[in-house]
This record gives sequence, C-alpha cells and structure tokens, in this order.
Amino acid sequence: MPRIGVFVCQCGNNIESTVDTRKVAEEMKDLPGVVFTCSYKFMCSSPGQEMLKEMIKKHDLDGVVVSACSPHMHEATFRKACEKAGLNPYRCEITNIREQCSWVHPDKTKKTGTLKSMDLTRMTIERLKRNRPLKTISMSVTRRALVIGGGIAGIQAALDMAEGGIEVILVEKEPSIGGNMARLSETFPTMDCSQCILTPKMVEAELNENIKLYTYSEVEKVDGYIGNFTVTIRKKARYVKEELCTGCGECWEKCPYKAESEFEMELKERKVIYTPFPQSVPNIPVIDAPDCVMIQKGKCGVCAKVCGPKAIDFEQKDEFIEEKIGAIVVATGYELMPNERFGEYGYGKIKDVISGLQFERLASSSGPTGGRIVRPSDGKEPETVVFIQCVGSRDEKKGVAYCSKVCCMYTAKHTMLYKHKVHHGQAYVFYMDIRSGGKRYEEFVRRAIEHDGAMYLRGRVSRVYEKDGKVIVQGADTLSGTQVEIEADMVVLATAMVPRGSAVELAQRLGIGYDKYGFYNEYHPKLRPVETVNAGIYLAGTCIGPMDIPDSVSMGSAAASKVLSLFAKEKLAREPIVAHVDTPVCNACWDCLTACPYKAIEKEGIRDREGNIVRWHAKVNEGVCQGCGVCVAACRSKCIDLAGYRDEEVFAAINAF
Amino acid sequence: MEDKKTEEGWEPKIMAFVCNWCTYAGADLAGTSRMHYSPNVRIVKLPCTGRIDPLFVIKAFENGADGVLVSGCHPGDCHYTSGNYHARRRWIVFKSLMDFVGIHPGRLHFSWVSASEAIKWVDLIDRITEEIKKLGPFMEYRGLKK
Amino acid sequence: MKIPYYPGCTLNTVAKGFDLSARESARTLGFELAELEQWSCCGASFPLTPDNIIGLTSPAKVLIDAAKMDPVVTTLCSVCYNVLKRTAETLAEDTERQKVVEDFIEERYNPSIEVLHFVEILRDRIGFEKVKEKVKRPLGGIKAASYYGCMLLRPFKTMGIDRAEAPTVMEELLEALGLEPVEFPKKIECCGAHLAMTREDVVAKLSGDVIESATGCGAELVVTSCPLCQYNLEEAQSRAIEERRDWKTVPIVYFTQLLGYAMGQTEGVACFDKNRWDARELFKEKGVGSCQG
Amino acid sequence: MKIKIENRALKSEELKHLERITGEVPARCYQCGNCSAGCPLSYMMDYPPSQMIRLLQLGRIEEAKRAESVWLCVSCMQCYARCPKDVSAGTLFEGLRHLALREGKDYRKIKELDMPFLKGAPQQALVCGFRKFVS
Ligand SMILES: Cc1cc2nc3c(=O)[nH]c(=O)nc-3n(C[C@H](O)[C@H](O)[C@H](O)COP(=O)(O)OP(=O)(O)OC[C@H]3O[C@@H](n4cnc5c(N)ncnc54)[C@H](O)[C@@H]3O)c2cc1C
Ligand SMILES: Cc1cc2nc3c(=O)[nH]c(=O)nc-3n(C[C@H](O)[C@H](O)[C@H](O)COP(=O)(O)OP(=O)(O)OC[C@H]3O[C@@H](n4cnc5c(N)ncnc54)[C@H](O)[C@@H]3O)c2cc1C
Ligand code: SF4
Ligand code: SF4
Ligand code: SF4
Ligand code: SF4
Ligand code: SF4
Ligand code: SF4
Ligand code: SF4
Ligand code: SF4
Repeated sequence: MPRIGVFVCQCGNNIESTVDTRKVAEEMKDLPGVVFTCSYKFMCSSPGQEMLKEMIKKHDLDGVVVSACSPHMHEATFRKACEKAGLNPYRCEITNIREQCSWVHPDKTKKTGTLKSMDLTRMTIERLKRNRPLKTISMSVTRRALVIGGGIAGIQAALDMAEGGIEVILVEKEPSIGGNMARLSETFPTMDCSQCILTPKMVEAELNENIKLYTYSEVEKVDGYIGNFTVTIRKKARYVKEELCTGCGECWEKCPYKAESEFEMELKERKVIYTPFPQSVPNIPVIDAPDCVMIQKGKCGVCAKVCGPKAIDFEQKDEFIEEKIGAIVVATGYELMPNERFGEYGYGKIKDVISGLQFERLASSSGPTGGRIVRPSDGKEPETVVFIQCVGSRDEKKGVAYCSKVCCMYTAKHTMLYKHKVHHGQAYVFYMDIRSGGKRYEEFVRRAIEHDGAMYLRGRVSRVYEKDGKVIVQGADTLSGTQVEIEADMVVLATAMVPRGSAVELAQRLGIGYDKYGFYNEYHPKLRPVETVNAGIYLAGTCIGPMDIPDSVSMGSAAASKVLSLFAKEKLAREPIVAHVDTPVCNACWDCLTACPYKAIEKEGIRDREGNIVRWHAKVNEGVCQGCGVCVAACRSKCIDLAGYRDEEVFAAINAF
Repeated sequence: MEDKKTEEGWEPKIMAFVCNWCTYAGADLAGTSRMHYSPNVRIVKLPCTGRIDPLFVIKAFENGADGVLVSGCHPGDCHYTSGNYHARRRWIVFKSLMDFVGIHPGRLHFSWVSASEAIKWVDLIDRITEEIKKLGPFMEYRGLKK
Repeated sequence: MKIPYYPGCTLNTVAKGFDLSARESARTLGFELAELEQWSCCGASFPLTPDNIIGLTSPAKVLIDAAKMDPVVTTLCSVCYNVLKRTAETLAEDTERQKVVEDFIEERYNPSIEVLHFVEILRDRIGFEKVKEKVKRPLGGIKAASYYGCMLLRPFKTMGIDRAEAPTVMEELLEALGLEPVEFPKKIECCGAHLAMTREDVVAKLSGDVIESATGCGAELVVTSCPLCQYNLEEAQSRAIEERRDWKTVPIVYFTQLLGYAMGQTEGVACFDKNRWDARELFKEKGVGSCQG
Repeated sequence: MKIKIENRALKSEELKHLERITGEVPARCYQCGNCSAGCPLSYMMDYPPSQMIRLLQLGRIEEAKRAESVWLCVSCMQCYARCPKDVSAGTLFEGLRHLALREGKDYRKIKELDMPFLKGAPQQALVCGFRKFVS
C-alpha cells in the first residue's frame, strides 16, 4: 500500500475564502493509501516547506500531493523540498486549486470550490499512486562548439566563445570568411569603413588558438544531441595545399584565365585561381575547377609552375572530417532576392540598373572601380541616380511580405556616399515609408535629406526603361498625387534580403524550424531569440531575419554566451520526461518515427549470434526526446510510453473523475 | 438525438485535456486575472495535444463525463513544433467516428487557447457548459464501467 | 488538324485581312481554323465585377458552342481572347456562377474548354521553326515593333501567354518570318481602348506615345493582334500628321498579315490595302518581300 | 478641401456593397502608389487610382463616384499587374461605374456619338463602350 500525504494550502485567504481546505483535507483522509492530510496557511513559505519535509519523514511518506497554486508556480519548489527529505522529486504532484478553483469560482458559501478541489485532489492522488520515481537524466558535454557561417555574426560568436576558453570550429562555405559585410563600403550610421572594422576581426579569428577555421567547407551531416553532436564536414578541394601556401599571390598574378567574380557580383572578373578579395582570410587561393583549363583539359598548369612552395595540387579531392562538439551556432546569413524577378525594372537587361550590394562595391575603395561611382555601361559618372526602395520587400505578390529592415538605412547611406563622391550629382529615392528605428538612425536619414540634398519621393516605381542612353524611371509621388518621370543615369534597387538558397536544406539537417521564407525560427521571438527548439543549437545574425550589423553582432555574442553557460555545467541535467519503448512488443511499424517532431526515435536492430539482424524495434534517444508524447498516441501497439505521463497514470486520473 | 430530461439540479461534468504550454497557462491566466467561469470543468494536463489519445476521451465518457474538451496551442505555435498538427489529424478522424460510437458530436469540443487567451478560455468553458447542459446527461457509457 | 475557331465580330468586318490571312496561313501550315457553326459577340469586355452575370452569358455561350466541337477554341483578336479566357477561368473556378449562367442560357457548361490564342497554336503546336521553313518571302531587314497592349498579357495569372513584363513571343514569330524585332518601352502600355468612343484626345495621346516610343527605337512597322489597337494607332497617326509636320507614319499591321504574306500568300488575302498605311510600300522601299520559289 | 472623417462613413452600406460586387478590399491597399505610377490614364485623372482607393478607405464613396477618373479607366489592368498587395484598382473603378450606371446615370448617350466614328470604328469599340458607359 502506498503511503501518501496530502497538503492543502490556504494561500492566506486566496484559497481559503472560497475553498474549505480543512474539509478537503478531511475528505482525502479516507482514500486508500492516504496516510496523512492537512491544511496549511502558506505551503510555499519556509515553515510550510519545513513542515512538508518533517511530515514526509514522520509518516514515512512515499508520495506527496500539494493542493495549492499552479504547478507553473511552485512545482519546482515542492519537488526540491521533497528531494531534501529523501523523496524522489517526481513522487510529488501538485493540484491546482487556486488558479483553477478559488480564483475562478467565487462562491462565498465555498460549496463549489470545495467540491471541485476535492475532485481535483482525488484525481491527483490516484495519478500519483501510479507514478514512478524518475531520475533526472544527466549527460556529459563535449566542450567544443561549431559555428556554421563566417559572416560578422559567426565571427563574433566564434571570437566570444574562444575568448571564453572553449574550442571553436568555424565552417565557412566560401574561400574566405567575412560574409556580406566584406562587400560593404562604409556602414551606417557612423560611416566607418566596413573593411577597416571587419578585417581585424577576421584576422583575430584566424590567429586565435581556440578557433579552427574550415573555409571552402560545408557541414554535411549532423548526428547526436545537445552536448554530444558529431558533425561531418566536407572540405571542398581547393587544389592548393593549405599547409604549404604562403599566400604570395604569384599564382593568381600569372594565371592566364579569367572568370566572373562572385564577390564583385558581375562588376569585375577574377582569375581562375583566386582569393575572393585582397584581405581574404585565410589568404590562400582556391582553383575554380570548372573554369580551370588544367583540371578540365589537362593543359596550362602555369600556377603550379610559378608556385615556389609547390602548393598547387590538381589531384586534391574533397575531404570529409568528423568533429565531436557540444553545441552549434548557425550564422549562415542572407542573400539578395534575384532582381530578375522584376521585369518592369529591367534588371539584367539594362546595365545601369544595379542592386544595392553592387552599389556598395562601386563605392568601396577596394572595389572594381577603386571607389569611383560610375555607370557599369559606359564608365561615366552618373549625374542622376534613382534609388528604389522596397524592391521585392513588402510585396506579397511578387516578392516577400516582410520589410527587409536595413534597406531604408543603406539607401540613405548610398545617397550620401554618392553625394560625397559626385558633388554635382543628384540622388532621388522612391520610398513607401522610411524605417529608421535605431539609435541615431533617424538623424542619419535626415542628414541625407537636409545636408546631402537627397530628394525623397513617396511612392513606388512602376517601370524603368532605357531611352537614348538614359534610364527612364516612371513612378508616382503620392504626396503630390502625381505621376513622375525621371531621366536617370543609373538606378539602384534596394532588393529584399532573403535567406540563403541552401537555408532550408541545412535546417532540415539540423532539425531546426524555419518559416515559410526559410528564415530560422527562434525558440521564442522575444524571450529566447537565439535558441532553437533543438536544444544545443543556437542562431545568430541574418539567418533569423533581416537585421543590420549591430544586431547581427549582438546576436553573435548572445549565442556565444548561451553556449558558454551551457558549457559551464559539469554535466547537463534534464527533465526525465522522455519516451520509452517496450521493445519486445514493438512491431517496427515506425509510426512513431514519422510522428516524432524531433527525430528522437531511431531504428535499432537485434542481432543473433552470427551478428545478423533478426528483428527491428524502435528506440528513443533520450538526449533528443523532448517529451511531447506524440509518439505515444501514434503507436497503435501501445508499446511506447512517456515517463511522467504514462497511459496508466492518465487513466488513473480519469477514473477518479 | 438524445431526449433525456434534465434532472433537477443536474450539472454537467466536463473533462478537459489540455496541453501544458498553451491552454493550461491560459487557464492559469484566467485565474490570476480573477475571471470567472462555470465550475463544471476538470482539467487533465498533458505535455502536448499530440499526447492525447482518443482512448482518453472514451474513458472520460465511461467515467461519467458529459462532455470533453481537447485544447492546445494554435497551429504553428506548438511548443513541440508540430505536435498539435498530429493531434489535429488524429481528431479529424476521431470526430467523424463519434456518431458511430454513439456520442453526440456536441459533446466533444476542440479548441486552441494560447497562454494569453484567458478570455477565450473563459468564454469557451461557459459556452461548452451551456451546450452540454442542453444535451442533458450522458448515460450511454455509464454501464460500461465494470 | 482542325481547330475550332472563333473569329469575333470585328474580324468579320473591318479586320477582314486579319481573319483571311490567318485562315490561309493555317492551311499552309497544315491545319484548319474551323469556324464555329454559330457564334455571337463575346461582349468585348470582361465583366470585372463578380455580380455581373449578364456580362458572362455571351462569352459563356460561345464557349458552350465551341465545346460541342472540341474542348479547345482559338481566336485571333486580343480582346476576344481576353474575354473568352477569363470567362473560361471564372466559370471553371466558380461553380456557383457557372450554375447561374447555365440556368440563364439553359445549357450545360463544359469547364474543360481551353482557350488558345492563335499565336500560342503557332508556338506550342506548330513551332516557329516550322513556320520559318515555310517562309517564301523573307521580310529581312524590316524593323518591326511588336505591340502587345493589355489584353494578351493581363491579368497575368489568367492570361499568361508569355512573361507579363517582358513578353517576347511576338518577336520570336517575327524573327522566324525574317523581320528584325525592335524592343521598345511602351510595348505593353495601353492604346486607350474603348475611350475611342468618348475621349479621342486621350486615345490620340496614348496611342501616339506608343508609336513614338516604337519609332524612337527604330521601328518601321508596328505589329498588333488587336483590331481596336490597330484602329486607335491609325487614328492617332491621322491626327498626328494633321498637327505635326515632322510626324513619320508607319504601317500598323496584324501579325497574321505578315505571316501569310511571308509564307507566300497572294497579296489580296492579307488586305494590306485595307490598312490606312500600306505595308507593301515599305516592303517595296526596302526591296524585300519578293517571292522566292 | 477638408474631409470630415466619420466612423459611420468608414463602414457605410454602400461601401460594403462596393466591396461585395467587386470582391476587392480597399483596406488591403497600403497606398504605395504603384498603380498611379503605372496607370496610363493616371495623369489625366482628377484622382489617380491610389487616391481613389484612399477616398474609399476614408469612406468618401460619394466623391469617388463623382470623380471623372471613373470614366477614364480603361480596365487595362496595369494597376493590378503592378500592385504588390494584389488589389485591383481597375475592378474598383468598374464597381463605381456600375453603381452609377445602375442608378441610371449613363455616361454617354448613343445619339451623342458622331457618325464617322460609328462607321469607322471596330465593333468591339462600340460594344465595349456601351458596356462601360451605358446602363
Ligand atoms: C546593400 C547593403 C548594404 C548594407 N549596409 C549596411 C550598413 O551600412 N550597416 C549595417 O549595419 N548593415 C548593413 N547591411 C546589412 C549587413 O550586410 C548585414 O547585417 C550583415 O552582413 C549580416 O551578417 P551575417 O553574418 O548575419 O550574414 P552574412 O554576412 O551573409 O554571412 C553569412 C556567412 O555564412 C556563410 N554561409 C552561408 N551558408 C553556409 C553554409 N551552409 N555553410 C557554411 N557557411 C555558410 C556565407 O558564405 C557567409 O560568409 C547592408 C546590407 C546590404 C544588402
Ligand atoms: C507603450 C509601450 C508598449 C510596448 N510594447 C511592446 C511590445 O508589445 N513588444 C515589445 O517587444 N516591446 C514593447 N515595448 C518595449 C519594451 O517595453 C522594452 O523593450 C522593454 O521593456 C525594455 O526592457 P529593459 O529591461 O531594457 O528596461 P525596463 O523595462 O525599463 O527595466 C529597467 C529596470 O531597471 C530599474 N532601474 C532603473 N534605474 C535603476 C537604478 N539606478 N538602480 C536599480 N534599478 C534601476 C527600473 O526600475 C526597471 O525595473 C513597449 C514599450 C512601450 C513604452
Ligand atoms: S504554495 Fe501557492 S497557493 Fe500556497 S501559499 Fe504559496 S503561492 Fe499560495
Ligand atoms: S603561388 Fe603558391 S604559395 Fe603563392 S599564393 Fe599561390 S599557391 Fe600559395
Ligand atoms: S592551371 Fe588553372 S588555375 Fe592554374 S594558371 Fe592555369 S587556368 Fe589558372
Ligand atoms: S527597410 Fe525600408 S526599404 Fe527596406 S523593405 Fe523596409 S521599408 Fe522597404
Ligand atoms: S516524446 Fe516526442 S520527442 Fe520524445 S520520442 Fe516521442 S515524439 Fe519524439
Ligand atoms: S509506433 Fe510503436 S510499434 Fe511502431 S515502431 Fe514505434 S514503438 Fe514500435
Ligand atoms: S485598369 Fe484603369 S486604373 Fe488600372 S491602370 Fe488601367 S486605366 Fe488605370
Ligand atoms: S498599387 Fe496596390 S497597394 Fe499600391 S496604392 Fe495601388 S492599390 Fe494600393
């Protein structure tokens, strides 16, 4: 026979005013297995908790029901107290007679509240009788972290974690880290030169002993769970031996063939062996195999001839490296929506219609024009530049419904950069709203208008076409209510920021959520903005949604601090609310496996003596299981159950109804 | 369908299976906000609507429930990302079986109540209680229990 | 191959050349445009408001009659095409309205009917390559502007004959005929349409802009598939030459006129003489269009 | 001009009626102006399309009905093609024409048309014109 104690709380007058707690306690006494009941003024107070502990010992209780407030309030309190008294904490159950009784049923005769409290308490007692003691699951942690994506967000996260003393593996798919920020000229709102503030961080990441860089690499496979992941990294063939290369640049000086530069976005060519940009980290080139004459046709080999340290290796193959880590920070960033989607703006057809990032390259002193702002078509300085905001953003029909958040600001920046470089030039901006929320942001936009003379027109552009060497922009100025036409020399489209094309695939590999656009889902958009539903995987930067550099950096640091606090624990403890399979009964239908939202269910084979698999059954990976119980309801053989919410326990509660 | 006379003083008993994260918290909020609703409901807390087995509902009716409510997070808001979708699919099938097993569909209710929707919870309980009052006590399954 | 064909009112009268040259071209290409046995006017405008059932009845009747022959019907005039295609889509999607229309006409509607423009037949069923093979009078060197106007393209979801903002199907056809297509900004702008009835001034302006945009890009000829566009563009030119001495007129022709002529039809079929500016003069001037074989 | 904004007008029966017969919801328009930028008739209108929609948003259906714009719109659907919010100004214009025509207010009388036009114009211009301008 169980030995259960029932403690009914009065909560001062909060419960007592509409529930006769003494009567509740009295009634429960007669239930089989209940050996002690009482009513008490404030159960959660120190004396209350002491009393609880004392009674556990005195009556040798093996289970406790506290009928008090919501378990969301004090379940942890009472379970801890029980634990201190030597009772398994999961043998303590709470009945919610405050939020569910006294406060919502204000019957002063106390009849209603008392009756309902008795029902609820009885249900809890019956349930508790079937409860099993559970043990918190404790897991070891591999104190190494993986960062995916070496943009500013990823770099910041890696640096902070390395600073905190843990080993970091930074995987970047391009030949250099730096991401989109490396493309920018100067940055709002302070107008620092992007390279000047980014390059030191890139170098720091390269030199930091705790950071292991894998550039030109991608995460191929992720296994395991919080504290214990195993990832497989594909290191793409560079055709250059990293350990030998000194970055002298002889090879790309001498390579006779050229290809379009991805980094410069069609504004310039690069050599076939190349580093994306001069400050690349690491400063080690890669050979772009599809364009290399040696690799494709077996001729050339100039780079190998000129390379002093003999670092070129045309035979190199992709390498696969396995790393064990305890946490992952995803910082894969953004790209711009392809402008070709907007036929009316002539992008791709009209050379002088360019994207915002292309404009950054034109304005950048390390860019294809050395910082001179000129028309791509004829190299002339444009006297009139029209900037069109919200291209693809806030356009649920042809683009995306959301606002890209940074384009209002960088467009204002562009008008300033342009004015500073082309003094007689005139900038026009078509906007719908100016979104300049941020410290010193509105002031920045006003400066562009008031000081640098940018002409802001409220309205959208309907069409852009070429006429006599000019780019004609036809739009509306809704404030004056008229159609307007501008003969421009160049048009810059502030195109929507969208997730990387590969974002969804990576999310599926990692088991994290993403929205309909492919941006990654936070655990909670306000209160847990850098966590994901998959424990141990964190987010930073523009892979979550459009944001600027300050926000990306903050999120990088936030994700790093989450990892550091995770690693600060000796062992990871977690609630033992996980599913278990009664393996002999399992008929391997895999219904649970498809139902589980966390991929926590694995197939396990049973082998005979020869090692042949004779039978399969499902197995729950306790590290991954989050205890939702979906599998339990899915299993038709009723052989999977959820600790803490087993069928038997729930039925007991229902039966006591 | 059922023409049971409402007994004098009879009050329906309703069992609510709710998820821990949304509806349970929403009901808590109704409490902390001192809202009032009819006292006929008894809550059974589960981690997720996805955990709720149709058998729970049958069992509840067997044990004297006159109505059952299943409520969890809104679609897309599930604490466990997609548990409530599983639940939804399951319940669509189950609901269509209700007639077959002899339970008036008005006795089984589904809803989404988020942690902040205390008002929705209160209205829901009052509405369901009224509806089930009109249907009268559910006797058909009583005998089944032992 | 026989394809049910709906000519529409205008092709029976003022745009006879459009109709005749198309029928003849089809024959040359190995199929027949089989005119519906009975047909009525399509209404010349698609009723935009969903409660306007009356506006749907005449095009619906056309579709019902067509479906009796074949579940596909083709047409030449952009307006007819627009009205029929939108009607077909509307009635297929909205069974309620379909029902009302059926009750009104007292006939069953067949929602599987497909409406195709003649140029779609050429592109998708015949192939421009095949057209090219049949060319006997290459019109090489003539700079032609394809004027799409509104009805072939919008609303895009329904019409979708080609890319909404940068269509090229007409240019591809002209290229097959040996002409030199010119790109011009106003090729999908409106000519003024039925404002011809109330606001000639407005139409003259809009159509004038279209022509100027085309000639500004070097066009010597403007090609259309809409009798109303054809009329408006010609009217605009007539007005323009009265008002402006420097105005250079260009022939405004239907694409089938060029098609048939290039494939060697006798000159009478295309009725170039019915156009206000005879394209043959341009051909002569350019020294093209003589029959080869 | 000064408009007095009234709660009642925002949800007037006639507005609801217009929404019903057109299937368009003026509230969806966020006044970006793309329709006005693209509409070929916009610069001749007393209220360009986006302002017409604004009038409806403000509950000023009377002003909207009286606007000359209503009779200038040619249903070319350029506005709709470009609208990021999938609002069709052209359809709302047609709705407004219907409201006027159903009150028996013809915009043009057949006998007012001149002969050369009637003789020379393609049938479709006449048919379409009658549909748009005559009840
Ligand atoms: C035109 C323009 C101007 C801007 N100007 C400013 C400005 O002045 N001030 C400002 O504050 N912000 C500005 N921004 C915003 C700024 O660019 C971003 O906030 C910032 O670059 C985001 O950094 P990130 O690290 O999140 O992403 P990214 O810079 O995109 O970095 C992501 C990195 O991850 C890598 N990666 C992606 N997928 C994978 C994968 N599967 N495996 C491995 N690696 C992967 C990418 O190669 C990239 O290196 C501007 C944006 C634009 C478009
Ligand atoms: C009307 C309104 C509605 C809003 N709605 C939303 C919303 O819907 N969603 C949203 O995301 N954001 C919303 N916000 C913004 C949100 O309120 C803030 O982002 C958030 O509360 C900021 O939190 P905080 O901790 O930075 O500052 P605070 O909330 O101001 O907290 C600062 C604390 O520090 C204490 N303190 C101050 N000085 C001292 C001192 N010298 N010593 C000790 N203690 C001190 C203060 O007493 C206070 O408790 C809203 C803001 C307003 C004004
Ligand atoms: S345990 Fe809960 S109900 Fe009891 S006194 Fe504390 S807060 Fe109040
Ligand atoms: S020449 Fe050799 S050492 Fe120098 S950068 Fe090229 S690969 Fe590296
Ligand atoms: S072998 Fe390839 S990379 Fe090397 S120089 Fe030749 S083309 Fe360039
Ligand atoms: S930030 Fe500005 S330009 Fe960018 S989408 Fe938002 S409103 Fe448009
Ligand atoms: S309880 Fe949920 S997370 Fe755990 S195995 Fe079952 S379905 Fe997966
Ligand atoms: S659903 Fe049940 S029987 Fe099927 S595999 Fe999973 S545990 Fe085994
Ligand atoms: S449909 Fe009417 S409002 Fe719309 S663009 Fe055409 S003329 Fe303008
Ligand atoms: S384009 Fe659409 S959203 Fe923009 S003003 Fe016109 S109707 Fe409104």
